[in-house]
Amino acid sequence: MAHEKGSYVNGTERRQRIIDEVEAASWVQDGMTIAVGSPAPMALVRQLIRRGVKDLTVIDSGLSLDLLVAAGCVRQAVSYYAGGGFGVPVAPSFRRAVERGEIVVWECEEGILTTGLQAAAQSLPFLPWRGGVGTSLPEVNPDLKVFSDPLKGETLLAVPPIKPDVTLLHAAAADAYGNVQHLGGPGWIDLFLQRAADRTVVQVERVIANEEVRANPWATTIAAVDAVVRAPYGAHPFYSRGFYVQDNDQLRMYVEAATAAAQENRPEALAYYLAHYCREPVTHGDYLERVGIKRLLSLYEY
Amino acid sequence: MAHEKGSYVNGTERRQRIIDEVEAASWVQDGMTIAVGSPAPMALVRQLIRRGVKDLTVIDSGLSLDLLVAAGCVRQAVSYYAGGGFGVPVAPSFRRAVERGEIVVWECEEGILTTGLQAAAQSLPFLPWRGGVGTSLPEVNPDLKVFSDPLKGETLLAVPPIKPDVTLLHAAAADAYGNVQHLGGPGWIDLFLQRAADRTVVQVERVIANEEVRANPWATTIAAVDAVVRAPYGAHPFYSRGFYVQDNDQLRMYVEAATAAAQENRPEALAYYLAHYCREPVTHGDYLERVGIKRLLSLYEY
Amino acid sequence: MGKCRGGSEPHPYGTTLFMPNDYSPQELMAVFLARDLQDGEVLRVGVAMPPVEAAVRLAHLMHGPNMELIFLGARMNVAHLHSLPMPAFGWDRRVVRWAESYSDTGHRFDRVKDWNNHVFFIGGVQVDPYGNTNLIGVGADYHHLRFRGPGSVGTATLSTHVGRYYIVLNSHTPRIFVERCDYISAYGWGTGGADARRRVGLPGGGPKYCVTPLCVIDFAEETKRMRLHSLHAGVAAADVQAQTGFTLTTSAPVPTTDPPSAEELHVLRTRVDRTGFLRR
Amino acid sequence: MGKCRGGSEPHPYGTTLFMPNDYSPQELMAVFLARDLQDGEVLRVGVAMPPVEAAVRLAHLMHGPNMELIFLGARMNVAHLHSLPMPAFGWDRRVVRWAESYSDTGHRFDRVKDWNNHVFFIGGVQVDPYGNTNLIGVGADYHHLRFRGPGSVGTATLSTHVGRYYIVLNSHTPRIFVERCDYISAYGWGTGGADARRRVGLPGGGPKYCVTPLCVIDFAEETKRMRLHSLHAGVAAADVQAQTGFTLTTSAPVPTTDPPSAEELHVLRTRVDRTGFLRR
Repeated sequence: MAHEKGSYVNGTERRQRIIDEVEAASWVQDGMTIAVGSPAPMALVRQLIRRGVKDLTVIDSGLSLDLLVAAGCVRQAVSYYAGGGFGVPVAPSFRRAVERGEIVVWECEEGILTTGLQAAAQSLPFLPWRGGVGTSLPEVNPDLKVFSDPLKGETLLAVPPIKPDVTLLHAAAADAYGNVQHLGGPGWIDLFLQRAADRTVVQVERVIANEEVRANPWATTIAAVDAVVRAPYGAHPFYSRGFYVQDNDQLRMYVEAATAAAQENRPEALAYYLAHYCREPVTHGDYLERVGIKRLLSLYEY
Repeated sequence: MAHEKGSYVNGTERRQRIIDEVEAASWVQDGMTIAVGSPAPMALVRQLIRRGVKDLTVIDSGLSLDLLVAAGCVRQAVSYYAGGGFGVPVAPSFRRAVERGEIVVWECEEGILTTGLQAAAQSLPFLPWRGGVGTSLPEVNPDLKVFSDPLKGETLLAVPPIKPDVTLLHAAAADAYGNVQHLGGPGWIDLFLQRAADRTVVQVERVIANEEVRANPWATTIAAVDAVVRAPYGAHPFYSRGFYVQDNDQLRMYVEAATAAAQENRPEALAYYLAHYCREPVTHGDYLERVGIKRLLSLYEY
Repeated sequence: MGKCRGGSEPHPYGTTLFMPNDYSPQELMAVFLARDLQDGEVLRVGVAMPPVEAAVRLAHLMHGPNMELIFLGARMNVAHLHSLPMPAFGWDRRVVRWAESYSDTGHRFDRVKDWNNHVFFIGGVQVDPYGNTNLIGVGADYHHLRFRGPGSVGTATLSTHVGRYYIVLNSHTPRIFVERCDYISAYGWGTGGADARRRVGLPGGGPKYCVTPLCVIDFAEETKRMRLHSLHAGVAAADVQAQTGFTLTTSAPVPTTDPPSAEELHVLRTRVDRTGFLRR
Repeated sequence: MGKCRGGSEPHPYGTTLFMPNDYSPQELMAVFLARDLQDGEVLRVGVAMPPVEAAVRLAHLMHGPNMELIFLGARMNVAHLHSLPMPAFGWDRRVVRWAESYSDTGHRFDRVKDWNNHVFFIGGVQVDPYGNTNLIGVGADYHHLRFRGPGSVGTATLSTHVGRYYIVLNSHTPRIFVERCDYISAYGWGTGGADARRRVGLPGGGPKYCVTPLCVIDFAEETKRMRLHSLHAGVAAADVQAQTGFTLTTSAPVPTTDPPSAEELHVLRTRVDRTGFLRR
């Protein structure tokens, strides 16, 4: 900000960081590396699918990863876990796409992934990790280099930085200035995903007053996030701690549809799911209308 | 725990972890490496001085480090900062002891120290850090080795594990099972000191009900600490966030006494301070009696 | 307690539903694991393993008042509760209501040096005679897998550092038990030998038992090769061998896996698995 | 604002106490630094630097509604408050009452990649012509120092990664400004040259200004050697050179450091330094 002698361009207000899900999703461009937190920020994920973003490298796990693969958004998956649930051990669209060579896996593991994210956050060209020594991981992922440590000569893996262009997260609450507060703990590796990323968007169940943040600053799990998206029920069909449990009916419907498409060459149900729940609703509100308020209210936690 | 077929040694209760400051201090033996948190857990520190523990390697900063040096407990200081305050830029006893070669400094810096603590906590033989490249730190501390990273060939420091035998901390509250909750944030690098240590003792202003912990599990900053010591006003003459501010009168008295001993060869006031406040009081309660309830109550935060 | 032997007489739990000889294989797996868990241990529970979900709860209630359970990043001791019901769906996030702290505060793996008393439970799409496990996939060519597995989860790190772990499988087939894993995602005893882990610098204690619906397998002291430890009631050694893709060492006669006691079944069915998840 | 020029006429702040020509060197240092801080920057404030304590508050109130201040691990934006009083004693922990979050949650240095818009302020017991600083001590033999310094604090890490930093000194003497530091605890511009930091792989932007009670010093573009930037009112270039242990580049005539405006003094004295800490 330029200023002249003894006078300032003053009086500007503190900048608010609330944007809508359509604008936030526009930060993601074809070919980028994105990270998707846990629970998955589905209001944002559905916008990516709706826009038909392509060739993403996606750091994600489970069924949100599977949905992005099913929708054709993914070129490479950085994943330590792609389980299916509902009796399906492997996420069906992911499994088929990998087996057919349609997507590439950057094979890793939770400790290795968080180590690489930490290296990115700390501007280091690598960080060492012991978990994975002795396994096939450095063979199937040549970016993981086995090396001898410079002090003791122990065998370790050198993990390169893993740096998302954009990280997308879901949380309970944030104020307008990007101070995020979770309920029931932040999801899994979300804080690593945020630290490592160039930019992070957090969608929240509630936007709260800045004074509410100041009343309990320790509860602020992420400070000064780049953008906040107001998205009540935004993690649906997944859970949001303190608000609702996951919608097993819709998830089972998805897993069955994706399994039919992947294993039985019956793509119709999956195509319907993608169209009805992801591509046709223009906004998150449109999506919620399709799910219906009665279904949503039935998902209260207790 | 041994058990026989179909029958268990059952019915034991969950073990409580509250001990007194005398027992806790007895965990520290001559020659050990200890870490002292921020604010310094003075009830425990004074017990170490009272017992005349010797030859410690002490990871600490500021005036609590200075007091331990003045009392003759220290052989080596692992310190990134030994300021004096009250117009004295360097802690006086520390300064004199180093200049005379009576104690050794393991020269480091905050980023390097936390990196070494992290290496210990993660069972790694080293961790890399960039801060310190280009400085004299690896020259004056040969344990810090300059090396080329195995992926990109960048120049970094290899920091060895720094592993306290015992870490001593002060916090606002803990339950009887060692769930610690701070107020106003945990001190500086305390969480690193705890993670790296073999054992950790936390002295607290209040012992709270386990139910109070469960009401806000995110506020639990350290889980399952090895021992909890009940020590109201236990950080005095330092502050305890949420309870009292530091006692500048007593600290100034100490700094002046230590300066007179170090710079002017007048050790009487320092000897009095050590005897009156550290060696003669048998328990923390005895110390508080000497300070006086009126003085203590005058230190309320607001 | 010592007085609960079950049998045909009326026992203290007031119903014959809990007869020790009336239990499912999954219940037996849960009870076997629960007995082997020690008070004071920290139990890290993953996903989609109902016998493990039950075992840690049962052990905590029966003899582990100082155990800590870690579910979904929430760390808890809930020995004071009467019941620890199994979740409706493996990973119901409401389990965090029991938390005393969270381990997923952005530094989940920052204290691996303290994992000596941590225990975890691993599955696999392939398991070899030395307890190496594969969650990556099946097929000689990594770039054209015949079966893509779910991925390594945190097993490479956990198996490296925990004091010991258990391989727990929901089925026992020659497709799972193979002479050689196509890929290893968690290193158990490598190519064998008591020093197999020390040789590659892994500090943790490695796999102790492999528990399946048919039997319990351990690892021979010298070779660390799989050995039949006990057979579940009604299962013959030949049955197990037929379902295993490599030769299992056996010391005849192989004992029968200790059945659940009446007390164990009572606690399991009334205070843990109240909806009969393990009996389906 | 643009209308607050001070001078002899009655000005909008209603008292002649805030005459722009009636200020202390420490106040001038604070105002100089405040003007150079940009809205949106994250300001990391250390200990025992009253002009810095004042500068960050002044900048935040006057033109930095999006600045973030980090005091003692507490991260805050307090532009909405009328006053940001200086603490009674440099490090009064009550400052955490302003926090919106804490950075000392056990991962203080986990986001150095985002420090490009972070600013910090460094002191030194020695400073050399290339802005390298020494907090370790004075004396050729490290094992027998003539003067043991306080230690490096976090300066090696901060100076490596922040977008830029300021060397701020409470006094200006030839003992501090030396041709060669006995030890370097924070690498500034090394042995000189615009690529001095890139050569050793340090991503941060290095020291921008050195501010003392006598003058402001910058670093010549090509050589990165210290150069007299401006002299505080009443100080001659020769005075500065006499107090500096090496030759300072000068471009005659050296300008005078811009004095505080009436508005700046007003805000500084009524809303920041209300007890006159900088005028003692």
